[in-house]
Parts: sequence; C-alpha cells; structure tokens
Amino acid sequence: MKFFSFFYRKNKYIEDVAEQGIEYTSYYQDSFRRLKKNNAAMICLSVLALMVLIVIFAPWISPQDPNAQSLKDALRGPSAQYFLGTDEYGRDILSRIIYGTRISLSVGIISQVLATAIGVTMGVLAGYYGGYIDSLISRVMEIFAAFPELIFAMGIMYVLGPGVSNIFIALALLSWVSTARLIRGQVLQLKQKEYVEACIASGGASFQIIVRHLVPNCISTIIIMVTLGIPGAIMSEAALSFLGLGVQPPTASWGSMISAAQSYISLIPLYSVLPGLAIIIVVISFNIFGDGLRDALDPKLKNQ
Amino acid sequence: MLLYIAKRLCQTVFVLVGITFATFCLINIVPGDPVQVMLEKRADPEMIQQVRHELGTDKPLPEQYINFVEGAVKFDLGKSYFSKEPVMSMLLRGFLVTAKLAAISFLFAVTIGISCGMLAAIKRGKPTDSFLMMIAILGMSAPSFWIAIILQIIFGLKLNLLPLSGLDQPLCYILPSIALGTRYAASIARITRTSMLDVIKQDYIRTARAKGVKESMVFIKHALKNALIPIVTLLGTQLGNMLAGSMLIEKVFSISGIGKLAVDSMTNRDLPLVQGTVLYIAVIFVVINLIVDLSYALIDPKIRYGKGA
Amino acid sequence: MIRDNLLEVNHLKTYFYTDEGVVKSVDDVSFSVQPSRTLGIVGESGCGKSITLLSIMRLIENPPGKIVAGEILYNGENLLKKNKEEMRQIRGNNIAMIFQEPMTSLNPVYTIGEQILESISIHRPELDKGEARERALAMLKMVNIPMPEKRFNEYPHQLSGGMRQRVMIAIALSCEPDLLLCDEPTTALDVTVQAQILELINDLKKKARAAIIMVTHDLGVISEVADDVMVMYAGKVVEFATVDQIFAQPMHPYTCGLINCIPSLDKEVERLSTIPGMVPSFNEMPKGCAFAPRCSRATQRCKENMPELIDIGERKVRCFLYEGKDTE
Amino acid sequence: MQKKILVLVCAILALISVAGCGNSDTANSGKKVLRMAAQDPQVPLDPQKHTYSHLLKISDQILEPLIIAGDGGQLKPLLLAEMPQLKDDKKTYSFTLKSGVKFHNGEILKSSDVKYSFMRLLTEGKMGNLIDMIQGADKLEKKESNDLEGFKIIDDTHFEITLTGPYVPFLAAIATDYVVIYPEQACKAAGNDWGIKTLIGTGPFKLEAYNQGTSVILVKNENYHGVAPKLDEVDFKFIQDPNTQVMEYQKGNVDLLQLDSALYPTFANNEELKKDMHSFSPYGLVFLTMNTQKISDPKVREALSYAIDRNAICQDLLYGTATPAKTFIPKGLLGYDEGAAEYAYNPEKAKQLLAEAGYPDGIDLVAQDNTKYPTYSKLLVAIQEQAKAAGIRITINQVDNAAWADMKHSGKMTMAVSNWYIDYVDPDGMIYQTMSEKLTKQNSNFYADPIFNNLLNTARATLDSSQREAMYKQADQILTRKDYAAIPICNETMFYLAKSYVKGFNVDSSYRYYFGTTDIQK
Amino acid sequence: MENEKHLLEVHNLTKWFPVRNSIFSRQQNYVKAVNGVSFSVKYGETLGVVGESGCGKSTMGRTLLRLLEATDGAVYFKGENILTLSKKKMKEKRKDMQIIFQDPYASLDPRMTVGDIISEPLDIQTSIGRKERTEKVLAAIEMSGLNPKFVNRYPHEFSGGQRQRIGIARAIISRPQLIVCDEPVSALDVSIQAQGINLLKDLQHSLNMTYIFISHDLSVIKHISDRVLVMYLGNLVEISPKQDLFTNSAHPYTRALLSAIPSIERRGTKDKIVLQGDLPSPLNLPSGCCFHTRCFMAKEICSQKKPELQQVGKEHLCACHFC
Repeated sequence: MKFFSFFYRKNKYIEDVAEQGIEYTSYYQDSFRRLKKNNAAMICLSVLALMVLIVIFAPWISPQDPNAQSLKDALRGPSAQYFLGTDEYGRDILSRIIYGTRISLSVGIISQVLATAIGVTMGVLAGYYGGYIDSLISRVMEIFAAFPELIFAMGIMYVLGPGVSNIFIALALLSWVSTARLIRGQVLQLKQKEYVEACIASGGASFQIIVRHLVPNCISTIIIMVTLGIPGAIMSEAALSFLGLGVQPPTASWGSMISAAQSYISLIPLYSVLPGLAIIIVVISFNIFGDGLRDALDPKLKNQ
Repeated sequence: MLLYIAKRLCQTVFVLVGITFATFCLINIVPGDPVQVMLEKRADPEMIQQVRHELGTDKPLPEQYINFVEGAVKFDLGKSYFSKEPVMSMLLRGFLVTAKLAAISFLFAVTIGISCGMLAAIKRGKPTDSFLMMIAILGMSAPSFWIAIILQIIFGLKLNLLPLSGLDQPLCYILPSIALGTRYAASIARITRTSMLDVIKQDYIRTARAKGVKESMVFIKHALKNALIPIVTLLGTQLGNMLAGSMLIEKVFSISGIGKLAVDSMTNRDLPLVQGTVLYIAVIFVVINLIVDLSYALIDPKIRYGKGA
Repeated sequence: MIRDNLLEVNHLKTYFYTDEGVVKSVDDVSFSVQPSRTLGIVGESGCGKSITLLSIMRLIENPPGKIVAGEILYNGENLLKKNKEEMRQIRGNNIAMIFQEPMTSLNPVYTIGEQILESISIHRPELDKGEARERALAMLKMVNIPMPEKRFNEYPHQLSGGMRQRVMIAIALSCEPDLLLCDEPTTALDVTVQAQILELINDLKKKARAAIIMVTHDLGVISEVADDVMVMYAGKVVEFATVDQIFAQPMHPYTCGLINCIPSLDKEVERLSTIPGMVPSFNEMPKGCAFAPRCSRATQRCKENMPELIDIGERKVRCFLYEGKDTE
Repeated sequence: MQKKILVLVCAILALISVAGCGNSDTANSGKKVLRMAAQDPQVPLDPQKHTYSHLLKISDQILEPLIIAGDGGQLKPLLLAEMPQLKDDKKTYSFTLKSGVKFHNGEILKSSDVKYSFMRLLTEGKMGNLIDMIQGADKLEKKESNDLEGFKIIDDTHFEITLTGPYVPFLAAIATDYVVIYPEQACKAAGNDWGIKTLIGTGPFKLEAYNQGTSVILVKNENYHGVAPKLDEVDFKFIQDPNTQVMEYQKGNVDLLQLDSALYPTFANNEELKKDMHSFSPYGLVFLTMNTQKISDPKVREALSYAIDRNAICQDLLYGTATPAKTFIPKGLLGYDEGAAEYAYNPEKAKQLLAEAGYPDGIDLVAQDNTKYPTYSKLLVAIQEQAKAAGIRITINQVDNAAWADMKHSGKMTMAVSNWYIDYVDPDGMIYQTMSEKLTKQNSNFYADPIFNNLLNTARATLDSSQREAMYKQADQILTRKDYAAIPICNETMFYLAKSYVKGFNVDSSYRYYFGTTDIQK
Repeated sequence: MENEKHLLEVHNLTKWFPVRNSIFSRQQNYVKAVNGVSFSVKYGETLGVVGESGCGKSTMGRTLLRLLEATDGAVYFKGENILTLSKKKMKEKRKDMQIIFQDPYASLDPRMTVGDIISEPLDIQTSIGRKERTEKVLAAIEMSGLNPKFVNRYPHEFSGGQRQRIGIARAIISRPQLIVCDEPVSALDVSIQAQGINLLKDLQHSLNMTYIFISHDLSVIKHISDRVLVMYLGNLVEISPKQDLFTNSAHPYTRALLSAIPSIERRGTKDKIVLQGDLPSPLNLPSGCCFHTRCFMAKEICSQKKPELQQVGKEHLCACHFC
C-alpha cells in the first residue's frame, strides 16, 4: 500500500466531512489491489526490491572490493575465497556483479526518468497545442525515430564519449520519443474528453487544464512507460558496454563484463554466463512487473 | 491512396535531409580527425594538410555538406577515406550480408512469433499459454549478444554441430539468425497474443460464431487479419532494429555486414562512410515504415478506400 | 389455444464467475416461443436479457460465463446436449442472431458480399458459387438495400449504420432460420432509421414465418413488434404476457413503473413518475425480491422471500400481490 | 487478396533461397591451400600508403623490397644481385638488380620501377620518412621538384642512390615491407584500383582476389625468381573475433592464426593446441608514454615507474607472455643494455618521490585509453590499480581510435600505454622514430632533451658500430632512467597457432609472416 | 426593450469544421455542422433542441458557450456578444453559463474526487475560503440528490445516474443563469432517466435557470421544453412553442420524426411516415432544401431553392416551401 502513497491525493474534505467508516478507494489504491493479485508481478517486485537493497548495501554485501585486483588469482573458478571465481585481473566476479547492479539499475531508472521528463513535456506540448508546435515536435520525433535504436545510441556515445552519465543522456535521448508519442496521442484523446470541456466551460486556462486534467490522467501511462522502458535501457546499456562504448574502467557493468568475458569463454564460462543471467533476471523482473502494472493501471495500453 | 503515398514520400525526404544534416553536424562535433587516423603515427602537419586537401575536408563545412547532398541525390556517396572503395558498393556489400541475415532472422521471428502467439491466444489461460508466454518473456529479456555467445558455446563448440563464424555456407546462418531473431520472435509472440485476444472480444467475432463459422476459421479468417495491424506495426520497427541490432551479432559471429561497417566507419571517422551508412540505414528504416503503412492498406480496407487518409 | 413450441427454455441459469463473485446473469428463466410469433424481452441494462439470447446460441464466453442449469429445447431437442459441431450447424442455419452494434458487428476487413456468402457456404454447401451469389444478392434486395450489386463488393465502413443493420439481417436470414434472435437491433440507430428497420422486421416476419425473439429496453419498440412480452429484472422473469395485456394492464410493480416513467408524447404531466433507486448490483442483491428495495408496494415478506412466478391465466407474474389470484 | 499473400510468400521464399546459396566451399582436391585466419585490414592492399600489420601479413607474400632482413636482422639481397656498395663519400650506394626478375604480369623488373616506387613512397606514401634522407627527397615531398635528385638510373639494372649525408640505417630502412617495388606501368594504369583490384609485385604469390571485408586469395607465382613456393594457394579469411578465430582453427577450418594474447590463458593448457602453439618476440616495446609538459616533474614520472609492478603484469595479467622491460631499446638490437638494472616495484619509494615533488597526499592523473587495443586497455587498468598503492590516482578516459589520434596529435593526451615495433632492424628505428624531438611533438610527448637529441642525431651518422652502441646505451639511459619521459613496461611474446602439417613456417623477430617456403604435408 | 426578455439571442450562428483533404489540394472542404441558425431564448424557459445524430445540435450547444469558436454569427448573452469577448472577459462570463454532458463516464475526470470535480468551477473562478467552498460543494451535492458522504469518492464507484448527478452538481455550483444540457439523460436507463429529468426540472425552478436542452428523444423534449427547435443537417427547420409543434407540426421532417417514434399509446396506428434513405453527409449538403433528398413532399423547387424561415403561427417558424 505504501508503494503508491506518493500518488494519494491530499484530501481537502477529510476533516470537513468527518464521516467515519466511509470506504473510498482512489484509482491507484484500486490498481494496487489488482496488482497485488498478480502473483508473478509481486514476485518480480520483490526481486526488484531485493535488487534495490543490493544497490544500496553493495559495499556491505559484496565479499570483496570489486576493483581490487589480485593478478595472481586471475581467472580462477569458484572457490571459498571467490564464490563465483575471478576475472582476468583476479577481481571477484560476484562483487563485480553486485556492483554492476548499481550501474544497470541507475542507468535504467535515471535514463527513463530523464526520457520521461523530456517525453512528457514534448508530448503534452505537441498534443495540447497542436498546430506549428505539433508539426515541429512531430518532425523532430520522426527524425529521432528514423534511426534504429542501437545505431542512435552509439552515435550519441561517440559524440559524448563513454561514461555513465553520458549513457544516461544517450539512453534518455533514445527513448523520449516513444514516451512523447504515447503522451501526445493520449493528450489528443484526453483533450476531447468532456471533463476537459467542462473545465473550459468553467473558464479554465490552458495551464490549468494541463495541470489539473491532462498530466494527472497521463500518470498511469507515464508509470508504465518508465517501468517498461527500464528493461530496454538496461539492455541498451549492456549492448553499448559490450561494444566498448559504455562505462569507463574499472567500473563494473554487466555488459562490459560479458564483453571482457568473451575472451575467456571456454576457460571460465561462468564469467560470461553470470552477468548475462543477472541482466536476464533484472530485465525479466522489470518486464513482468511492468506488464502487471500495466494490466493493473491501464489495461487498454496493451497494444502499445 | 496515391496522394497518401506522395505525402509520405514528402515527409520521408524531409526526415532524410534532417538525418543527414544531423549526422553531418554530429560527426564534425565529435573529437577525432580521419586524416590523423589515416596517417597513424607519422602525421606531420604538412602531410595532414596535403591529405586534407586530397579529401576535400579543408573546404568550409557548408560547402562540404552541399557537396554531399548533391552527390547523394545522384546516388554517389563518395569514396571511403580509407578503403578508397565507393561507399555505395561497400554499403551494398554490407547490406547484402546483413539483409540476408536479417531476412532469415525475420522469417524465423515471424513464423515462430505469430504461431506461438496464436497458439497462446487460442489456449488462453491454459498451461500452454503460460508456458509460451514465460518463454517469450525470457526471450525478450536476454541480450541477443549473450544468446549468441551461449549458442556459440553449445552448438558450435561443445556439440560441434554448426559453423561458428562467417556466413560462407548456408548452415552458417542458423546460429546468428536464432540469436538475432529470438528477441523479436518473443515480442511478436506477445503482441500477436494480445492483439488476438483483443480482436476475439470484438462483436464481429461473435457474429462469425453466430453464423456457425468453425472455431479454427474464426481464428484464422476472422481474427488474425484484424489482429495484424499492431503486429505489422511491430514488425516494421523490429525489422529496422534487427538491421541495427545485427551489429552485435555480427561482432560475435565475425560477419562483415552493415553493422560492422557502421562501427568501423565511426571509429575511423570515415565521414563519407558514416554519412552513407546512416543515410542508408535511415532510408531502409523509412522504406520499411512506408511498406508497413502500405501494408495497412492491404489489411484494412478503411485505409485502402481513402477514408482514413 | 395450444401451439407447438419452437423453442422452449426451461429453468435456464447462466452465471458468470468473476473475481468479485458469481454474477447470476440469467437466473432460472423459462419461456417458450411459437413459430411466427414474436417474443419481446424487455428490461434495463444488466437484467440478463442479452445473456439469455447468447445462452440460446451457446455463445457465452467460458470462462468466465457458464450455463449452469436448465434446458433449451429447440424443436424438442436440448441444445445444451449438442456437441460443438452440431451446435455450429444449428447456428446461422436454424437459429440466427442480430446484434446491437451494427458498426462493430461486421468484420471490417471483408466485403459485405463475402460475409453473406460465408454464411451461405457454411450451411448450404450444395450451392455452387454462382447460386450462392444469386442468393446473397437476393437477400440484399430483400432487406431493401439499394444497388445490391454495388454494395456486394463494398466494405462495412462504406455503409451507414442503418445499411449495416440491414446487412446483418440479410446475413441472419440468408439460410432461412426458424428462429431469429434480435439483440437490441435498433438501439444504436436514429429514430428515423429505427423506424425503417422495424418496418423491415415486421415485413420479414410476415414473409418468412420465422419466430423472433426481440430483446430491447425500449417499450415503444416492443409495442410495435412483439406479440408476447417478457419483462426481466435482475436476471429473473418478473412478468410474461401478451403485448396487449402488458400495456393495457401491467401487473408487476416494476412493469408499471417502467411504463409510467417514460415521458408521453400525448399526455401532459408536470412530473414524471419514477422508480426510486437503481438496479442492485450483483453483490448487493437483496435476499428477497430483487425489486423490493425500489418497490412502493413492498412488504416485509417481499424483503425476505423471493416470490415465485405465478400463472394467471396465460400470463405470468412474479409478485406476492397476485398470490391467490391464479385461479382467475 | 489470396494472390497478394501468395506473392508475398514467394518473395520471402526467394529471399531465403538467395540467402541459402552462399558460395559453398570449393573442393580443394589435391591443391595445397594454406588458410589463415586474419583481421580485415579494411584498406587497399598498398603498404606504401597503409601500414597496418594485418595488411603486411598479406602484402609480404605479394610484394618485395630490394633487400630483405633475415632472422636476427641480417640483411640479404632479394631483388638485387648483391648487397649495395657504399662509395667512399660515405653517402652514395650503387645497386645492381638481379637479372630476369619478373613481375606477376610478366614485365621485367627495371631500375625505373625502383625509382618510381621510391618516388611514389615519398610523394604519396605514408612511410616516406624511411627514405627521406635521399638527396632531393625534401624538394620532391614539398612539390618543389618533380624528380628525385639523389636517384640516378645508370641502366635497366644499375642505379645509384646518394644520401644527404652518412646514414647508417639506410639499407635496413629500404629492407622494410613498405619500401616495396611496384611495376611503374601497371601501378600508374591501375590508379585508385591499386591494392583493390590489382596488386602486382615480384613475390612468391599473386593476388587472385581481394574480397573486401571477407577474404584475400593468393595463388602461387609460377615464375618466382627465388625458390619456387610450395603452396598452391594462400587464403586469408577475415575473422574479426579472436575467439572465433581459434574456434575455427579447432574445427579445422583454418590452418594458421596469430593468437590474441588475451586468449593465451584459455589455450595455454589445452594439450591439443599447445603443441601447435609457437612463440615469437618481435623487436619492440610496450611503454607508458607521458606528456612531459603536463606531467612535467621527472620525479612524478619516476614515481609512476616505481608504482608499476611489471612482474605481476607480465606473469599474472599477461600470463607470462611478456617479460618486464628494463630498457627502451629491446634485446637483439644494437645498443641494448644487457646490464641495465631491472625496474623495482616500490610503492613506498614512489610515495617518497611524490612527496619530494610536492605531492605528499598523492596525485591525480588522467590516462587515455585507446579502445582499439584491448590488451593495452587491460594493462592500463592493472596499472591504475597498482598505482593506487603509491598514492597515484589514475582516471582512465576511454576514447576511440580517431579521438585518440586527434588527442595525440593536438597535444591533449596526458598519459597512455603505447607500443612500438620497429619498421627496420636498427636502434634508430626504435628510438629515433619515437623519441626524437621532431616526433615527440607529434605524439604529445614533447620530450626535448638537447643532449639526448644530439646523441640520436650523431648515432645515425656514425659508421663505427661500437661507438654507435655506446651512444644508444647512453641515450636510453637518459630517456628511461634520468628523465623518465617514457617508462618501459614489457616486451611482448606473441604466439601463432599452426597445424602440425604446416611445415617450413616461422615468424621472425621482425614480425614477418612469409609463406614462400611454407609447405603443407598432410 | 425586447432584448430584456431574452437571455440569449443567436444570430446566424455558423460552425464549419475544416477537413484537410491532402496537403496538395488547395480546395478546403468543410463539415458544415451548423449553418446560420438564429433564435432566442427567454429568461427562465427551456428551449428543447431536437434532431438526429449528426444534425449539429451538440456542436451548436458548444459553439454557444464558446467551447468551439464559431465560424460566423453572433451570440448575445444578456445583450453582449460573447463571441467577440476577450479571453479574460469571457472567463468571467462563464460563471453564468454551464454545460451538462451526455456521457456520464467521459465527463468526469477519473482521477479527481467527487468533491474536487464539483468544486472545479469555483476553484477556477473564485478564490473563496475553504470553509465556504466546502459548504457550497455540499450544498450542490445535496441539491443534486446525492449523499454528501460521497464527496471523497472517485467517479468510477458510481452508477451512470449518480455520475450524471455529479455532473449536474458541477454545473449548478456557480449558480449559472444558462445551462446547456447536451443529451443529459440519453445514456441512462429508462427508470433512471425519469429521475434525471425530474431533478433538472426541480433545479430549474428552484435556481431560476434557463435551459437549452439538447436531445434526440422527442418525448423527453416534449416533457421538459417550453419551446422546441428542430434541426436537420445543421439547419434550423422549425422552431415553435411546444404545444404548437406537437399538435400542429409544419415541417415534413418534424412530422416524420414524430411519427417515427415507437410509442405505446400509438400502438397499432398504421399511418406512419417512414423516411427513406440515410442522412446525407454534412460535407456536401444537398442543394436547396437540405431535406429534399428524403422528403416525402419534395417538389422540384426544393432541390433548387433554400426555403426561408416563415412564420406559421404565434412564435412558430418553419423553413419549408410548403408550410
């Protein structure tokens, strides 16, 4: 229940009409009730919660310093000292995977939050004002969309140079278009709604309409877009790091681990299998949870 | 209909000009000079100047851009700074390789995806459905390059069944195609399922049943065709992404396709090649989108008869 | 006056199993239809009238819906005992159905002609292509579609709502069914078009000798097409009578309320009479008579016990008020 | 509608069939074909213009210089009847061409071809500096003249070359794979197709096909002027991924490949491969190059040297495929200081030096990493971690090859792991080509010690071997022990895998792959 | 002085929606939704607007309130042409005019509580204190026949009838003088519909409001209106006091409309007028009288000349050549 407390409307009438025992459920409470029934989504949510804990407590959880090299122990299989073996510098693979979670999750979440900020602004502007603004934004979106994702991300990384913060920007630039499109479409629909007309009929100005009606009604879409965008961003980060355009050494990232491990694939297969599995677990969790969230929040979105 | 195509083409030209302009600007912002790469360790200023003059990169930027656009209109994208090969022929070579790979992966993804999606939709709520969708979400969640590596280890190395790299015999296509196609197959299966389930709820499906149409025909004749629109939309973007995503697979399987060309040209700042590759990929992307839009018309008479245009 | 029943529905129960609980959409409904007669089923939305029709066609989505009990005798044979293939042969051939939304009930990707032909080719496989086409065109003519040859190759979106409903009727009648089920066929149409369609249905009834079950919420429509009327409320039959009886002398308080709350074109009243409250949702269904909470004549007994459907002559009514009058 | 679908299906099927019909393996019945896994050079096969080692592995089979450096750097005439004679002025060499040497197109090798090749190298080639001490070379390069003054053609087989002054490494320089001789007519005629569609030399193999991006196919030169080659065909298959190369080797699809050092540990204990694994150590060095303007205090640079554990890097990171370097000039070249002390790993000493230099709390440095060379990236990561112990905090800044070249030439680079493999077997090729004042400006090093530069300039003109040796030893000492302008790290050992039936093949220390004497005996 | 009697006067109100055919064609097409409609509404009366779907009655209602910008014409509200008012002045005017929508699902923002929805006009128009606002909201809720404890609930928890009451409460909270009721009861079940109609009538009396009541249902129109305006394809075809219209309709369309309604009372009467064909597209209006394509009385003149509005009785106007 706490999860959605952020979205509760602060109720202005609650004290004025002190009526005990009235059960009222907000849209989000209702959605959460639906979500709770979805076992798979809840399992994934707990996996993600676990991941978040790992991210926060990485220094305490990881058995070793992820960057501490012990060249003598390089490329060892699992042992008591190194649960999952070591990489080519004798660094503990487990610790690096744990620290890699930080990169993956932060890349996923921050890039999507950025993308959403851009996408929602653009989408609302284009959808609400229409006309020239819409044409301009739509053309820009077309240009952005005419690049295949990976090529586009690579291009930006070349311009910005490698590094985590640049990945945030690249992936945000990559994914804002889909958010903007969806939001634009939704705003176009919402704009036609009679409650918006009612607001105009009451004298509401554009800003009031956007803030009171359009954005709040897009929030479920936004949440869904963020949740379902994260796995994509994580995959893209992995792909970029795999191509050597990702994080800077010695930072651990799953994609760069797989890339590095490719040379030792038959020597210690675990080295490439494990970060891959880590990606799969996180991505699957986000996907299933995102699906569940979508079903709970807005079943109509399924096709998009 | 014709007007619609003409309108789309106009938009396309606009997008392409935007793309080349953006690419041109970007490559001139990116640090790194192709001439210095070409001359490697022995680059002294005179030499650099000389080569620049040869390549024409000492001209003012607007002139360079206009030259490029002029050439592009005449289907002449210039020659690679490095290999001296005409960019067009390099692209064609790379494209043929990647297109074959992507086409096979696409076919794999479409057949597997649509049939699994249909099956899941027909068996909705049953174990088959859950199982297929579990597989699908697994397939969607695994990075393709990782799948490629795993396939390589299992089928190429441990079982020694299939070739590991290159594309010089038909068997070579199997592993890269699967690695490339898996993700797309999974997402196609998912969208097919949801789209089918959506369509099945429609009134006209009930009408068909009320007419006494066989259940199998209800799915194949009445539902699938209507369900195709979101599927086709997805297929369009997927095919484009497949062409781009193949660069990871190309890396793993040592295939010299368009993806490798894109990466190499970027690392060398081989401007004509970068421009060419980007333009080429964008053109393909745009063409695919055009085909997708036109295929809507094939599927949906509303668009064919101009009402929606 | 004893007629053979073409269709006899006995104690039909269709329930929907949802997350929130069991919805008894059709709860112990019995009625019968005779050839060449029109039965009107009337009730507010959610009273189970459409579900009754879908149950007859056995087109209830399972899950969540399920026909739990009862029998549907068509020419003496229980449709609920038929297997899928037998049922499919009956659908569209012996029993046909028209739906409420002409806009969405036709498949948008096939031409009108293809959709009529499909029905013919399923149930009349002996006809060759040309004959089938002839027949389809004849059907289009029969439902008064102008320029049938042209329309034949058009897609549903090119037709107006009224035309589409005509096409639906043509499809339904293409195999000369004995029984035509109409699920609110005119609700989505404008009044002038509604009048056209009702006229068409009345015409066809005369020509085709088919029995019709007409489901609607509009008592006006009922009054124009039905011979018998069945009033449903919350999944149950509350009154059954001929059309003249119903309007001349409604018995059940719900029927009375329904008739009275429609603004009249001929009488002038200051205030409309209303039925207070609203239809109870399935999870707050009262223990006794479902209508009791809204009924001005309800007694304590109504609140606690569900009255039975009582026969009063040829009429039936589910209300304690008429207990003991069945001997009349 | 159905028809349209049918057409669509047909189109797709057609696509598959096209895809399916790749060129299947031609049956090599009885022919001796050597298949080598190689990296795609991505450029025309013209070693005068492009200098990648991937390219040389191919071009060395086709093209030949006048003189060849044998194993150990011993110069031998190849296209010459005898070694060139140095005249008394100490700067003029006279040459006699071996008679009857034919190019692949049947033309006879003439003096004019040699002159043409030299002039082409000077005007268009990348490695003109190898021969720019020929009289008039600078004028030619600056387009002030159309002729190479110092090159005198006497007749079709005789010519003389006059240098601007005494220059000892000259013969070694013209023995490199870049100073190859092209047929004048054919080369001019081919224009931009040279190295792509045609490439004609005098070597033991002829270029059959260069399938850009895919492969190169060479066939035996039946009219070779030397010992007839034993192989009928040499195929270079471009396989990008080193791991895939080995997998293909294991499957028997290639017979030879150079093993990526990263893969060494994977296969070092593989019994199957171990017996096919052969090592060679080309003359060269991996070193840390520093921008002496940005890291201007030699004490800091010295500290860095103390902070690197070369033994650990060589033994553990590089699995013994490298040995710690102690001099800039590698073993085997004149001027190598056998007695030089090994560099010590001493973080405490490093800290102390830093403190002396004014950094008691350690120092932050930026290092550039060229992503094109993963092995050196690896070294840098190891150095980064080791230097921490000495209080040197290194931030690695990954850049791609183009950005790297740009940074290097514009002086923006601060520190990088670099390498150098000699082009010609002479200490001059090692130390002058990297550390002379003229060149350090161009590679962001900016080292310009007058004594050091004087030593380099004198040594290349000194004919006396022992004097030269002393000078180079001294220069090396100044560079690596006093100023620490470049910090030697290690000398790499390289490996190639060759199937046991590949006979008569080895890679010498000038890093030359040569299949002229190779045979396949199954 | 005549003006004083009229709350609203509409002159030649026209609303055309441009339809973009393609970027290449210069020719602009229009959906001619409302074509030169003129009428007036007196203080405190209910003007019923009736017509089939697509006849432009909803568009007219929205154009009157400037929810859509009119293409041409003038709307005098209390003597002031509101179509030319500045945004700011218009905002003030909006206090006096409100709208109730047809769709009880689309007209309430699902993310707002009932209290927030109802108080929205207040929030936008005024800056009154919280207490006063709560009082007003609760008053409006009660007047609309809702339980005040619903104030914190969300719209999706209500039935259609209750939602429509919420919409009504929102419309009346700022005590407007004019309410445009756009098919307020047609989405409701019959038994609920009657409740809604009664509520609207009661409110009109107690708050002294003027209604423009749009509906396709003649029986509802008849019940609630004082005068009735009949529209066909964006044109006013007949306007008349209620009694006159229903007993003595002049326009053939009105007659057909009246006759088409299935009615319990008129059961069995055989003299129905069933119009043939469908409504023509508002993109290409028929020439002359727009009804001539379906009219059972059509003569040659009808396709050539557009009929003017003519007086046929007291306050009874009709646009037909034969009335």
